[in-house]
Amino acid sequence: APLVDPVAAADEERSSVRAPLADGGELVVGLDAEPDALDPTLSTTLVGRQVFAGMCEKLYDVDAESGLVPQLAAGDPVVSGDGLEVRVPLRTDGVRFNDGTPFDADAVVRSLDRHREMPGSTRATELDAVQDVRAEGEDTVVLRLSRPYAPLQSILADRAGMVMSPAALEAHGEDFARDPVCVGPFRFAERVAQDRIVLEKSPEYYAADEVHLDRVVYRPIPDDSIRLANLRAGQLDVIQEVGPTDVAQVSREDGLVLLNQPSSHYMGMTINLRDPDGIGADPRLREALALSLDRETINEVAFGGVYQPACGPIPPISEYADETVLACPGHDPGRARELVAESGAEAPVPVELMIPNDPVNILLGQTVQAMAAEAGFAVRLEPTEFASSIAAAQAGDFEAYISGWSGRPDPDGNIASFFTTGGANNYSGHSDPEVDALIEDAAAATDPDERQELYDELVPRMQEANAVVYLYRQRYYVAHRDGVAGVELYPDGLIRVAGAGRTAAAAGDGG
Amino acid sequence: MTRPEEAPRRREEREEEPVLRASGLTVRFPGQEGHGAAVRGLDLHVAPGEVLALVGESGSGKSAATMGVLGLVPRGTEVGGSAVLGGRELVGLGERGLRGIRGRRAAVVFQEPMTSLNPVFTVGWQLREVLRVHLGMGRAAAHARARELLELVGLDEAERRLRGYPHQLSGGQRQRVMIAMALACDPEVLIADEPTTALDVTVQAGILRLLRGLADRLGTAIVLITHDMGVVAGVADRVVVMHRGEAVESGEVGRVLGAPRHDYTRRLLASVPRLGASSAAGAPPADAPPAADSGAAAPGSGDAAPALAVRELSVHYGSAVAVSGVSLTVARGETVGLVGESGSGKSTLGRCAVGLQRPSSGSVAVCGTEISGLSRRRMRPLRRSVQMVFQDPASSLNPRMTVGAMLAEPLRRFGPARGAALDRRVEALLEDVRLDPDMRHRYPHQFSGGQRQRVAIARALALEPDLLVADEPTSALDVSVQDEILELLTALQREKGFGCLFISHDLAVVERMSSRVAVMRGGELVEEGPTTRVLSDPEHPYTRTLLEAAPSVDAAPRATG
Amino acid sequence: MTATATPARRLLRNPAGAFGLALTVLLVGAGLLAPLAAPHDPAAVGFDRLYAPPSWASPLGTDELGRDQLSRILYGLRASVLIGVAAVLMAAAVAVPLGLAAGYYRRVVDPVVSRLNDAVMAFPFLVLAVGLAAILGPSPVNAAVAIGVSQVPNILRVMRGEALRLSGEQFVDAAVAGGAGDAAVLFRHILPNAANALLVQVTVGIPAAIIAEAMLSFLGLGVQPPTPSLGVMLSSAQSTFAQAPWLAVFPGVALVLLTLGFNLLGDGLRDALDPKGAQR
Amino acid sequence: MVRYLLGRLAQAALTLLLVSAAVFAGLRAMPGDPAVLLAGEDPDPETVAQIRAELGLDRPVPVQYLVWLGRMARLDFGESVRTGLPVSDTLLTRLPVTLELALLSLLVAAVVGVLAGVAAAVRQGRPTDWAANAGALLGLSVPNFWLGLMGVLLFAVVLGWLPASGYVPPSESLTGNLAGMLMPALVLGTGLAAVVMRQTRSSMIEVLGSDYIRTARAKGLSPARVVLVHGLRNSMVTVLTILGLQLGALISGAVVTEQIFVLAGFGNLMVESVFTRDLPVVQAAVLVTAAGYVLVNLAVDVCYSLVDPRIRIQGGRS
Ligand SMILES: Nc1ncnc2c1ncn2[C@@H]1O[C@H](COP(=O)(O)OP(=O)(O)OP(=O)(O)O)[C@@H](O)[C@H]1O
Ligand SMILES: Nc1ncnc2c1ncn2[C@@H]1O[C@H](COP(=O)(O)OP(=O)(O)OP(=O)(O)O)[C@@H](O)[C@H]1O
Ligand SMILES: [Mg+2]
Ligand SMILES: [Mg+2]
Repeated sequence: APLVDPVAAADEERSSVRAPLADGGELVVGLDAEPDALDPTLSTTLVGRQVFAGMCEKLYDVDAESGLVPQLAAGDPVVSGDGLEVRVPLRTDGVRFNDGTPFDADAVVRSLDRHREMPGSTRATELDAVQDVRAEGEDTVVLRLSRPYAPLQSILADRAGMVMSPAALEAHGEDFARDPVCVGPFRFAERVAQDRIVLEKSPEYYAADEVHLDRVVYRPIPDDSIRLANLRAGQLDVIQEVGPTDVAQVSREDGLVLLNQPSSHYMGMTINLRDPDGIGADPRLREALALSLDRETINEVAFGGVYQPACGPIPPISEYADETVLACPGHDPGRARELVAESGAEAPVPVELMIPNDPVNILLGQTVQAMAAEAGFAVRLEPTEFASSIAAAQAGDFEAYISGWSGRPDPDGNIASFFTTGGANNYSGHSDPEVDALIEDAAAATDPDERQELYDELVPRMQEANAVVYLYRQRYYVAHRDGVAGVELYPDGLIRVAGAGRTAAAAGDGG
Repeated sequence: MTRPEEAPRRREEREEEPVLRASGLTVRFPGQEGHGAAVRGLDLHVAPGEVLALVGESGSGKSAATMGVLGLVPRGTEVGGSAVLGGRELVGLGERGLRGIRGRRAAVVFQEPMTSLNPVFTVGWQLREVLRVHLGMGRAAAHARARELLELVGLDEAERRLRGYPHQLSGGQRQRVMIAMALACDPEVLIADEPTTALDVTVQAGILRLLRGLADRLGTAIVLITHDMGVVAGVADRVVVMHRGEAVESGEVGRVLGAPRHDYTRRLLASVPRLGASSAAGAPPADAPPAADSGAAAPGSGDAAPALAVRELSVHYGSAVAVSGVSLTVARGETVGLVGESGSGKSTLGRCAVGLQRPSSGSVAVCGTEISGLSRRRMRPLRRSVQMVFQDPASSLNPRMTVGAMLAEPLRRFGPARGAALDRRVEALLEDVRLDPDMRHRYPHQFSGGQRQRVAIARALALEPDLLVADEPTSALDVSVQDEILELLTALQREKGFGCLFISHDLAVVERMSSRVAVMRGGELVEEGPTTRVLSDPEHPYTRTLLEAAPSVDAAPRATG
Repeated sequence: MTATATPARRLLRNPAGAFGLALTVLLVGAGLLAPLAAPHDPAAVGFDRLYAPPSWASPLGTDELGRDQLSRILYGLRASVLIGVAAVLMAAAVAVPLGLAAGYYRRVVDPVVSRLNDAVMAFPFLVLAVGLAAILGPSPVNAAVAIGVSQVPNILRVMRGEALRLSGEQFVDAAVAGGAGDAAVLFRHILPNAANALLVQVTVGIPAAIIAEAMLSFLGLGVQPPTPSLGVMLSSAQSTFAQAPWLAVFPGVALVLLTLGFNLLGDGLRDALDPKGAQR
Repeated sequence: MVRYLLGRLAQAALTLLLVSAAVFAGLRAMPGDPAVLLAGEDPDPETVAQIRAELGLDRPVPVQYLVWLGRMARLDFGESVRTGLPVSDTLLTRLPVTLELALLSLLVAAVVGVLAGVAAAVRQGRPTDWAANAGALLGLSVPNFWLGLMGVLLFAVVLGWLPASGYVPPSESLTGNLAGMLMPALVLGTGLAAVVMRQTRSSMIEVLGSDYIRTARAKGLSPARVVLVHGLRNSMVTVLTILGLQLGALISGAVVTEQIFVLAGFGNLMVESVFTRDLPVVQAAVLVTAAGYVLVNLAVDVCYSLVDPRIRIQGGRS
C-alpha cells in the first residue's frame, strides 16, 4: 500500500524536541497563508497569530496541556463574587515593550480600550461583555463586565490579551500594523507583503538571555507540497501544516522532525434549515445524510487517517470533553435509507453541497458524495472560492455547506455563534429558544461543574438538530529540520519560536 | 568593368571552350511527374565574351532551364542531365557546392524584380551585402561601390536610392537594382532573365551597351533571356530558340534572324511588331470608334464623359515628386499610349486613375465621376468599370488562390454567372489569353512570368471595364503571344468601346495600339498627340531620343567581327 | 496530381498530417464515446482499492477514491476536448474578424479594437473567471466562455499583425482594384495568407485552454467533481506524485497525445493549404 | 512619429481609464464582501458595517470610483485592506521581481523558441524538425506546475544545486539572484518558447519559399545568412507579435511559476488579492500591469515599422 502506517504517526504526539542549542542564527518558518494585518485589534487569521507568537505576548497563554497560564499577567484573574468585576494582576519585573517603553497598567488599559472601541475592531465582539477597563495603580487592571463571562480568561490568552506599545500607538494610530511593537522575544523588523515578515531578537525582552535566535523569518507558501519541498531543500527550517498525504512520509524521513498536536479545528457540514425546498426542511433527511457518513473512512480516504473523526463542537482536548459531549451517532446506512424512504422524498434526493475549492476539500466532498449516494442522496458538489462561499452562506443561498472553524479553547466559542438565533455564524438558521437559553446559561456559568452539566444537555440537542453535521477534527502537523530544536507546538496550533535555536551539533558542523 | 587592363580575348578561342555548357538538361517541377517536364533535353553552351540569347514562347522553359542550372528552383524540382561551369558539374552539386559559384562566378538577374528583392532591407544594404560577403569590402568601400554600380545602370539620385526600400522604386528602377546586384562581383557567367522589360528604350539601350561591354571587355559570358527580337539583334552573338521545353533552333544571330529554319522561329519573327509598320497597315486606330479619331480634341466631345480625365495631377512621396501637374484624357473606345522614362511616374499615374493612390493634388474623373476624394465604400461600385493590369504580375496575384478562383472572384461579385456558366467563363478567359484552361487549378507560383502576366490581363478583362489601365501588360510575353494578346485587346475594345491607358516601353506596340500617345519624363507630361504625329515627328527632344534608341530586329544583326 | 488535389486530399496524403488527423479523431472519438468505451463508471468509488497500481481490472490503476483511471481519462478527454476546443474556436470566431479589421483599417478600427484588446489582456484571467462565474453561474459552457474570452487577445493580436503585414502587399491592392469588398479582401485575400499563423495559434491555444480549464474547475466554474477532466486530474495528482505516479503520468500522456494530434493536424492543414508547401 | 506616439499615449490613458473602470465594476460585482472577510471568523454586523464605512464601501460604486480616481491622480494608491501596508510599497517591491522574471523568461523563450523554430523550418520534415516539434509539444502540454514541481524536486531537493525558492536582489548577490531565477525563468520560458517556436517555424516556412530568398541564395550567401538575415527579418512581424504577447502575458500571467518558486511577483499578488478581496491592491496592480501591456504593445507596433518598412506607423487605410 502506498500510504504506510499513518495512524501510528498520528498517534504519537510530540510537541517539541530538545537539544543543546547554539546562540545566533536565523529560523525561516513557512506559513500556509499570508497573514493579515499585524495589528492585534484587527487581525483575524490563525496564520497571523503564528507571527504574533514570535513578537506579541499576551496577558495569558495556553500551555502544553491547553491550560491557561499567566504571561504578562502576574497571576490568574480575580473574579468578584457577582462575576462582574475581573482584576488582572500584571508583571512589573522590568517588562518593557520592544521599543523600550515600560509595560504598565495604563498600557494595558489603552490596548484593551482600542480593542473594544476602534472602528472595525474584530476584538470588539470578543470583549462584548466588558463594559469598562481601568488601571488600578501600575500593576493591576480592572475589567467591569455587563454580565458574568466565563470565557474571558481564554479570550485574554489570544489577541485581545495582546498589549501594544503606547508609544507605537501614539506614532502610528490606526496604522499600527506598519510597525507593530509589543512585548515579545522578537521585534518586528520588516514586512514585504506576500513575501516575508522578518523579526529580530529584541534586546528589551525580559527573558532575552533565554532567546537563542537572532532572527525569525516567516514566509507564506500556500501550497502544501511546495512548502514541504522548500523544507526538504533547506530553504525553510520549519513548516506549518504538513499536508495529510505527506505526514507518514515526513515522520519517517531522515533529517526532518515531525511535531504533532491535537487541535480544536474542525470541519462540518452546515445544512440550510431555512431552505424550504432543500433537505434542510426535513429533519429525517438531515439525519439520514448524517447517518450515511462513515467518519472513519472519510478520515482514511481524504486524510490518510491522520486526522480525527468529529461528532460535536467540543474538542477532546477541552476540559469539558466528557463522554456525552464526545458521543457519536455513527454510521448507519441502513437506517439512513429508511429515513429517506420515510421522508417520502423521491430517491435519489438531490443535494447541492458547497465546498471550499482546495484539493483536500474537493476530495472530502467527493467522499461525502459517494457515501451519501448509498443512502439515496445525489450530491452535487459546488467548489466555491472562500469569499464567495461566505457571501452565499450569509445570504442563506445554499443547501449544504462544508466549512471549517479554527476552534476556540472555550466551548462557548465553538457553539454560541453557530446555534444562537441570529448568531454571526449561524448559517443554518437554527433557531430554538431553549437552546439559546442553554447557550447563554453555559457561557455565564462560572462554576465548571455547572457548565459541564449544561453542555451535556446542550450537545446532544445540537446533534439531534443536525443543523451542523460534524465531519472531522484536524490535527496540527508541523515539521522542522533536525538542525533545529526547541520549536514548540501546543494544541492551539501556534509555533512558538522563543526558545528555538540551531542545535549546537548543527552549528558545530556549520562552523 | 573596372578592370580595363584585362584585354578581351579573341573570340575564336572562346568559342572553343564554353564556360558554361548544359547538355541534356531536364527540369521537372513537382507535380509534373505525369506531364512533360518544363525543360527536356536542352543543350546549351556559352563561351567567355559571348552573349547568348535565349528566346522562345512564354512558358517554354527558359527561366526553368537557367535557374535549374544553378539550383534556384523550388524544393522538390528534379534537375537532370548535365551542366558544367568552368569544368565543374553543377547538376547534383548540392547547396554547399553551388554556394561558392552563385553570385561570384555565376550571377543572376531575375525576371520579376519586385518579388525578388528583399522588401525589408534597403537597396544599399542589399547591394553592399554581395560586395562585403564576396569581396570582403569594408562598409565605406562597399557603399562607394554600390553607388557606382547604381550609376552604372543609369539610376539617378543614387545616394537617395541606396537609402530607399524596393517598394519605393518604380518597376524599371528595381530591375536596374537587380542588374547592379548581379554585376557587383564581375561574374564569369551572367544569366539575365528578361532584364530590360521594364526599361524605357533609352535606358534599355544603355543597359544593353553595358552588357555587351562586359562581354567584350571582361569576357563575361552572358545568357540573355528576352522576348525582344530587337534586343537579340542588337547585342547577341548566338541565339537559341525554345519551344515547349526544347530547343528548336540555335545558331548565329544573323543566320537565325535572317534565315530561320524552324517553323516556330519563323512565326516568332513574323509576329515582331515593327515601329512604323502599323501606321502603314493602319488597322486599329483607323478602325477605332469616332472618339478616337478626334484625337487630342477628344476630351469633352460627344455626350459620354471621357473614360478617364486627369487634371493637374500631382503625387508626392514625402519630399520626392513622382508626378507633377499632369493632365490627360482618355476617351471611351480610345487607347492612349503612355511612354516615358523609367521612374517618370507612369505607374503612379495609372494607380491614381484606378483610385489606388491618393493624389497630392489635382483631380481624377472616371467616366465622369470624380474619384480622387471618394471613400473606399463609395469607390467600390465604380471598381467594376475601372480595371488595372499591374506592372508586376507576380506580386499582384494572391499566392493562396488558384488562378481559377482569382478569375472567378470578380465575375461572381459583379456578374450573374454561377456554377457551370462561371466555370465556362473562366475557361474562356484563360483561352482568350492563350492559357490552357486546365491551368485554372494552379497557383500563381506554378506559372512562368509571361503566364502570370496573362492571368493578370485575363483578370482585368473579366469584368469588361469601361476603363482599362494596362501597365506594361505584355512586357513578359514573347512576340507571338504578345501579338495575339494585342489582337484580343483591340478586338475587345472595338466590341465594348472601353478606354485604355496603355503604359509601355515598346514603341512599336504603342504605335500599334494607340491613337494618341503621351510622353512622360521626370513626373511631367512632356508631349502628347496623335500617335502618328508623335512617333513620326516628335516635338520634344526626349521623344526624339526615345525613338532613336528603339531597337529593331531589322537593324543589322551585330557584326561578328 | 498535387496541382489539382483538394486540400483535404493533400492533407490525407501527408503522413504526419494524416497521423495527426487520425490521432485527433481517435482521441476526440474516445472522449465522445466515453460512455460506451469506458470499462467502469468513472465516478464509482471503491474505498477498498485506493491508489491501486495498474492491474487487469484497472489497466491504468485507480485514483485517490479508488475510481478506475482509464474510465476517468476517457471521460476527462471528453470534458477537456469540449471545453478546450470550444473555447478556442469561440475565441477565434471573435478574434479573427476583429484582428483582421484592426490590421486593415488602421485609422479608425485599429485604435478602438486594439485598445479594447489591451484592456481585455490586462484583465487578470482570474478576476475575469470569478466574475463570469458570478454573473453567469458555474457551468462547463461558461468555463469555455471564460477561457475563450481570455484567448481572444492572443489570436486578435496575431491576426492584426498578419493583416498589417499583408495589407502592404500588392495583391491586396489588386483585389481592391478588382472591386473586392472589404469583407472579400479580409476573408478571401488576407485571411488565407494569414492562415499559417492562425492555425498555429489555435493549435497551441487548445492545450493551454485545457490546462486553464483545470484552474476554472478548481474555482468551481468548470466541470463539477466527480466529473473528470484532464486538467483537473493532472493538478490533483500533484500532491500524490510520490505515492501514485500513474495518476499523473497517464492523464499527462493523454494530454500530450491530444496536443500532438492537434498540432500535427494543424501542420498538416498548414501544408495542405499552402500551395507551395504542398509540393514538398 | 512624435505625433503618433503622443496619440498613442492619449489612447493609452483612455485604455487605462477603461481598464480601471471595468476592474472596479467587476470586482464589486463579484460575490464576497471585503468587510465580511476583514471582520474575521466571528463577525458581528456592527463591526462589518464599521469596516464598510471605513473602506468607503457603503457609498454608491460610481462615487467610490471617482474617489479612487481622484486618489490615483494624486498617485495615492491607498493601503491594502488586508495587511494595512501601503499599496505603492507592495507594488514597488514586486516590480523588480516581476520584471526580472518576465525579461529572463522572455529571453529564454526568444532565444530557444526562435532558434528552434528557424532550425525546424530549415530542416522541415527532417530529424531536427521532429526534435524541435517534440520539444515544443512537451512545452505546450506539460503544465507549468508540473515542470516547476519536478524542477524543484530534482534540482533543489534531490541534487541541491539550486535553491527551491527565494528572491535575492541582484544588488545583494548577482550569482545568488541568478541561481534563484534560473529555474523559474527556464520553466516559464520553455513553455512560452514552445509557442514562439511553433509560430517562428510556420512563418519561416512561408518566407523561405519566397523569391527574395531565392535571390539571396543566388547571391551565394551562406545558408545561415540566407536564413537568419534574409528569412528571419521577414518573419519578424509574426515573431514580434508573439513575443509581445508573451511579454504581456508574463507581466501578470506568471502566477503558477511565482507560486511554485515562491516569488513575490505581480501574478501571485493579484490572484491572492482577488481571493482575499483586497480591492485597492487588485485595482492598483491591474492598472500597473495594464500600463505594462499598453507599453509593450506600443513598442511592438513601433518595431513593426522598423522591421518592415512597408508598414508605416502613421499611415495605413482609413
Ligand atoms: N512608395 C514610394 N515611395 C517613394 N517613392 C516612390 C514610391 N513609389 C514610387 N516612387 C518613386 O516615384 C517615381 C515614379 O514611380 P513610377 O513607379 O510611377 O514610375 P514608372 O514611370 O512607372 O517607372 P517604370 O517604367 O520604371 O515602371 C519613381 O522615381 C519612384 O522611385
Ligand atoms: N513551380 C512550378 N510548378 C509547376 N510548373 C511550373 C512551375 N514553374 C513553372 N512552371 C511551368 O513550367 C513551364 C516553364 O516555365 P518557365 O518559367 O521556365 O517559362 P519561361 O520560358 O521563362 O516563360 P516566360 O517567358 O513566360 O517567363 C511553364 O509552362 C510553367 O507553367
Ligand atoms: Mg521566365
Ligand atoms: Mg512602372
